[in-house]
Amino acid sequence: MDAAVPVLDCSNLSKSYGPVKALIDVDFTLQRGEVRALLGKNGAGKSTLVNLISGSVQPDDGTIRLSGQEVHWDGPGAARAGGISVVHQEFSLVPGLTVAENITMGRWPARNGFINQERLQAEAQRALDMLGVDLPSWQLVGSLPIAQQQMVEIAKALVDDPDVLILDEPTSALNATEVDVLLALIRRLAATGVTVIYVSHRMKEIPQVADRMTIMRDGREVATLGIEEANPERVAALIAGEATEVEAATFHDRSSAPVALSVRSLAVDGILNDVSFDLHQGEVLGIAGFLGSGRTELLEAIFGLRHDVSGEVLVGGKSIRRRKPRKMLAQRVAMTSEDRKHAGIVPALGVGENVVLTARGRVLPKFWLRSRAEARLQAATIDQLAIRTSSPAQEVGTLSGGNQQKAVIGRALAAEMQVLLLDEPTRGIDVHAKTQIYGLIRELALSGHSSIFVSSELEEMPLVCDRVIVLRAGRSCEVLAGEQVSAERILALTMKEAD
Amino acid sequence: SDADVASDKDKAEGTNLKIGLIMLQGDTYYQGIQTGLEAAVKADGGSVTTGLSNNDPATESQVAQNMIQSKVDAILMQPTGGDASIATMQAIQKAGITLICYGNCTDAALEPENSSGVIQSDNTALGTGTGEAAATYINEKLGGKAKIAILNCDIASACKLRKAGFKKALEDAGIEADYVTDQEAYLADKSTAVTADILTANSDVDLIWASNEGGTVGATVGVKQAGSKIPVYGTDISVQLAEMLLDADGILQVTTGQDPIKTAEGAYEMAKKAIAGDKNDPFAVELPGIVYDRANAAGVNDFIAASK
Amino acid sequence: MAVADVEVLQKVPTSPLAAAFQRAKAWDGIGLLAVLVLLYVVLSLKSPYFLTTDNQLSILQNAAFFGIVAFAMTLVIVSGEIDISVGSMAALSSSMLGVFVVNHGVPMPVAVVLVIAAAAAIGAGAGAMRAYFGVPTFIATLALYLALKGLAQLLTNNFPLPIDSERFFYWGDGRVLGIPVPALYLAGTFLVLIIISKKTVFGRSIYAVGGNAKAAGLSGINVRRVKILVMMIVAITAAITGLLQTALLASGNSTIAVGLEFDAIAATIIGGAALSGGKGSIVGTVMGVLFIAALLNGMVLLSVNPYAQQVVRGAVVLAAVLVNVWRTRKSSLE
Amino acid sequence: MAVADVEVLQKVPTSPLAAAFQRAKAWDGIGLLAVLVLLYVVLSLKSPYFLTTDNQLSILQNAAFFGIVAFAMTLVIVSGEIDISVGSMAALSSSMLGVFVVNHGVPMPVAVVLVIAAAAAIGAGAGAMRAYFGVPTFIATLALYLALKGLAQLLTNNFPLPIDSERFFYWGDGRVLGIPVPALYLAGTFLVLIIISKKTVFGRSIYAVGGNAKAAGLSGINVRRVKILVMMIVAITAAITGLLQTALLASGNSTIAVGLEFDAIAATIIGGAALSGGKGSIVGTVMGVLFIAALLNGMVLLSVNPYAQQVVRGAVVLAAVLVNVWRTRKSSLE
Ligand SMILES: Nc1ncnc2c1ncn2[C@@H]1O[C@H](COP(=O)(O)OP(=O)(O)OP(=O)(O)O)[C@@H](O)[C@H]1O
Ligand SMILES: Nc1ncnc2c1ncn2[C@@H]1O[C@H](COP(=O)(O)OP(=O)(O)OP(=O)(O)O)[C@@H](O)[C@H]1O
Ligand SMILES: [Mg+2]
Ligand SMILES: [Mg+2]
Repeated sequence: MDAAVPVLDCSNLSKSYGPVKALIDVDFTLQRGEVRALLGKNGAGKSTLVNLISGSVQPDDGTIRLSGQEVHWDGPGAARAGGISVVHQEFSLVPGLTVAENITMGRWPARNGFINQERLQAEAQRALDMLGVDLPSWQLVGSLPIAQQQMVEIAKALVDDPDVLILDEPTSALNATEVDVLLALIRRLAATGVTVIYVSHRMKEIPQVADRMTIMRDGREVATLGIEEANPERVAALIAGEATEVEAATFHDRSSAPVALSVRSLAVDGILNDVSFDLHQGEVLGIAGFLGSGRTELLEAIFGLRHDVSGEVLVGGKSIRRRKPRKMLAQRVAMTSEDRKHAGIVPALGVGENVVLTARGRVLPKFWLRSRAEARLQAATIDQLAIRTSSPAQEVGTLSGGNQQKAVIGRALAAEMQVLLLDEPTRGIDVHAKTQIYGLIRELALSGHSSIFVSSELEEMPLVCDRVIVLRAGRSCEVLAGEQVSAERILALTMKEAD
Repeated sequence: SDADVASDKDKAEGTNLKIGLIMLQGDTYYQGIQTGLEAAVKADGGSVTTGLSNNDPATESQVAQNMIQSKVDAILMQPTGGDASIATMQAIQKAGITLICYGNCTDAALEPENSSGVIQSDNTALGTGTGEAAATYINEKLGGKAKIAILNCDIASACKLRKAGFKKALEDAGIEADYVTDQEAYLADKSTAVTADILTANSDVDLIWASNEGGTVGATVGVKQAGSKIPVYGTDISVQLAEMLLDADGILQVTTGQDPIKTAEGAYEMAKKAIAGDKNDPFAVELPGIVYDRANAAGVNDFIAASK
Repeated sequence: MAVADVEVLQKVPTSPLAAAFQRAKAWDGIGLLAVLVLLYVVLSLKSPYFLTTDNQLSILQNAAFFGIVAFAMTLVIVSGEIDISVGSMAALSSSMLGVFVVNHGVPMPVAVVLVIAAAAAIGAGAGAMRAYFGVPTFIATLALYLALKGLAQLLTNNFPLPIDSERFFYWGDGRVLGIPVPALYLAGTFLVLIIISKKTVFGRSIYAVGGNAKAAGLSGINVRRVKILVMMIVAITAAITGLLQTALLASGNSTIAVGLEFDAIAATIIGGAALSGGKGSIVGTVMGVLFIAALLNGMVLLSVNPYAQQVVRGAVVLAAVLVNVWRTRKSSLE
Repeated sequence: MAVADVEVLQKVPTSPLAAAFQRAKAWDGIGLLAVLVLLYVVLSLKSPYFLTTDNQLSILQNAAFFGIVAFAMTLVIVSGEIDISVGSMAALSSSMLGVFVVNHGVPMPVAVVLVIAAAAAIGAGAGAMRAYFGVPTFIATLALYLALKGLAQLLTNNFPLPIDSERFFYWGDGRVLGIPVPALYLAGTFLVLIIISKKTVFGRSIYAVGGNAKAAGLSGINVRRVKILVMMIVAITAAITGLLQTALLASGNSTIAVGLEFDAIAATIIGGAALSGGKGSIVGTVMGVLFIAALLNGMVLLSVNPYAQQVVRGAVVLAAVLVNVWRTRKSSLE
């Protein structure tokens, strides 16, 4: 299309990990100043493509040209020197170093091995200015909130004026306002000629930022479209390989059903402040709020993971004092963490074992394992949740994100839990898997389970929740029910000035 | 080769024997035992298997087990302690293997039913040898009264005998001894630090007695380093200690050494006799210690010459 | 993440039989088994005494003196912890028994119970420090390593305390149907611990806690209790080892079991356990234990210089670990 | 998570000065400093000799024999690794020097260079095993712990080899302006390593690698090189310690430096470093070193029973770690 030499031109890139073909014959061309969205299910090969372009993994086959020159990176350092910077999907900050040291990490200005602190600070500051955020550059990164850490992460990619900036799911930890800031920044950078590759599962962001999109499936590039040709149904179909239907939940008014769990004047010093609500049987209650509005803390406070909580939690009308996880589980209340990898799965254990962890000693016998009963429960749960695994013995760490999340939820179901506290159950999983999780939560509601559903993706709320509570300034503010639940309303309310 | 089993003729004549040697640890003394034994056994066409107990009766028992399995004709063993090693010694005998106790055989290890022979330095005498020299010094220079610091190696039972011997020699000579401190220090580097600390806390110490080679080296170095002249009386001998005895700094005075080569040769002879079916008489042999004195440079030089 | 599975995901579901076969093929222990067999072949060729029944029984007896602890150490390492105080604990147990029986005339069975109870309490203490204060077990047991040894020496003044009880000696060097009693203990401990690790809720919890303590806690597993219990179990096995040694040597000794922690940890690691927790098996450790015991025995049979034995031991541990790492290698750094 | 942090978030300090002040207030070392001062006060009250210049210099000299290694060990632990072979490495270095100089007549300076080069190569080897094959340094150095010691004994046949060189002895027991040479080495190593750790790219990389190896690698830091280098540095300090001991004792010895790893690791941990990496400082380790050295000295000054000394040592290490954990405590399990 353009006569100019493309900034980045990949042809026939292939990469295998053992028997897995992570990337097959991918061609990928980018023009200067273009913003390209990269979409695909979990495991489609997005990160692998990013890794090849940014030099942290070597291709088995194929060539990469940068402004017409063929390049062979021998490591991420070389690629960065060549003008390619990446914000990785996983956090890549060092908590024990300062903001400035983190931003400039790997290219600390030095003479004879000695760091030039002044230049280091100046360079870091320049990157922060470029990003338009105000962060204390001498602060240890470990002491910053997650969202600010993400900003550091992006500043880190900007510090050496990249020609190509790659963002691998940069918004999964950001709230709506911060996402807007970031998207604006990307547009600004693109206008100055920087080329951006933007990997995301959040469909809503794509049209706001990208010029074109590339969709990947099973290691192949399946389509590259201009943003105007892309309607959501078509994109979803391309991603999933088959049309997927996302139907909104039919609203159930459960307000007359018995109360399963109620929260009275819950407060956590400095974070939550007088939160009260009731969760009825068979209800899915959404909790909406900014990132950092204390949603996770709320769930943790209910589940007994914090010791600095005042207020009351009642399960089935009975007040539960001195809460701790085991006590709450005994009341049939379970929680799944937003951090699936570090607090959800036990990666080295089989799917089956993961699923029965909570059930053991509760619905399964207390001391001896009963292998029959155990196998039956494992199989039933795997079956009920349609977890895709070769056998219950397959290590859960080797499953895709969506299936891992199902296993975590399955753990609560196998133990016959009635109330589920679900913190970001759809974080970082693909569209297809998300749909399945929505369906699962709705089904559970029909069978009498109650859930609290926390998500940063407001569009999900109307798809799953019967009712949504907006958390603002640590208080439970408005309640939306039924038809009132819409992404726009929720957004407006979360952003409303504190009274 | 090691599959070869000594024939009855070999056993009668004491040739081609397979001898197991169990030592406490590696140091100059045991090195002498090992070289002495290997030379003697090789001369008869036999072979030696060596094992270390590291002062641990449990390790000792395992090493002995393994030697029993390798069908040695005799085991020469320095027990970790008479009582601690008794079960191991009985196990060796029960397996039909000749056992000779060498080096330090106390308590049960001295019983004739527990071995076919005993040969050892008289550990008490090792202490007395140095003790007598120290007593002479105290009587002549200090008027019969002295504050004494001890560096012990009490983890080995032999050292306790040495200490008793040393104290007894002073007592017999009518010395009024005040043992101001008695610290564990038997490795050279640790003893150096301990000596420095002792000198700090007890600037009025009149002499130091150390109970083994490492302790003696450490005490001598420690005193020298503190810029002090306090005399050191030691135990054991090595080339380094011999050179310290000759050193002009005049710190190390006297040390009483064992004779590992004689011990090893004697033990081997006893083993041969027992294998051939003869009784060892006397059953227990005690070798005297050799006193090396700064005042007798010739004796010290002889040791150095013999070691090279 | 793992590779094989993605493929599997493509063509679900294979039959259970095929899956079992696949698992056997990928069994991590296979490399170690090969190494162990190789060692046996080499030693058999080199020494005619090696493969005799007597010698094999003797290997088993010697294996007992670190193997019993190694099995429990496996549970500790799987749970993500470590215990380097087991040698000192064994020495202290032996000393305590000596002091109780010889100095205070406590009846033997009572003394044995007291010693094991004390060890259990100390082990639980180290576990509690970890569970409640977050003191790493490496540090807590490093301190215990010194303190318990010192205590043993203090109690006995470093003198062996001869114990006079034929009945008791039997536990150290008696035989049942020709098999040395310590070897039976080894087998017994193996059975008990493998049943615990495979068939009980507690045993499976050890894997969950070591694999992801946070997830285990959220799933309602009592993480603290698991950590405390494994530390207690390993301390008890150390005490049992100390008591067996005492029976064998017929005296309470503060100088025994030097380096026990080395052999126990080495056997566990050779057996394929990962120091980072969550991974390891008692069956693997059995092979690690046999490997070390056969090696030590073989070197004496072959009259290897005792200093060179140390070198060989170090080199062989390293080699075995390399083989293991090689087989189960995921990705190295970067 | 920690409540304190949330507070910090609310009111992020607005100037570097305010931040520096906040950091000082929250300085992890403050607890340790208090404990150290307490120890000094107690010992001064108990023994009139403790606070004399001579005794303090003697403490420094003795501190050198594990402190030099402790400083390097801090870098190793910050990088997320460990080295438990340093004692054997020191013994091997001393033995090698003896063999080179005494048995082979190699000139002293050449011999010293050879010994240090050999140590560096072995250390780098352990680091490379970690970096390229993923063998945990705990395991690799556990193997080296045995193998190097065996090698030292094999080389010297466990004979001390008397070295005859007044010039050389100076390094062990000489004094400069009244200060013992080993203490100067201690100070020198401190200076070099603190500058490396605070002011150089390599030093900051150690923290980056220990804090988040993956991120460090992705930022272009050569993680492998960092791991290899820290293991090399600690091996070199172990060799230097061995050489200083050799100079002090005037002989090459395979029996020296037993337990060096214990003191070096204990000093580092007492100094506030975390075994999990990314956290620790050489300044903290200085306090840990002084703490242990003063304690050992004090116990001899007070003629504490040597067995009881071990118990005290273990208990005190534990206590110091508890104090540290208490102050920096985030959350225990669950
Ligand atoms: N280091 C690795 N070793 C083995 N397999 C890998 C590795 N990295 C990626 N893979 C596999 O390659 C395939 C592509 O993975 P990739 O991370 O590129 O997917 P993705 O599209 O980024 O997914 P996600 O949306 O979950 O981030 C997957 O099947 C994955 O399991
Ligand atoms: N590990 C932490 N360290 C410091 N502060 C934290 C930490 N976790 C959360 N916070 C702070 O606590 C407050 C509430 O955070 P919380 O994680 O509960 O928000 P959330 O609404 O659940 O958002 P998220 O989308 O991140 O889960 C915020 O100010 C946040 O920055
Ligand atoms: Mg990805
Ligand atoms: Mg949250």
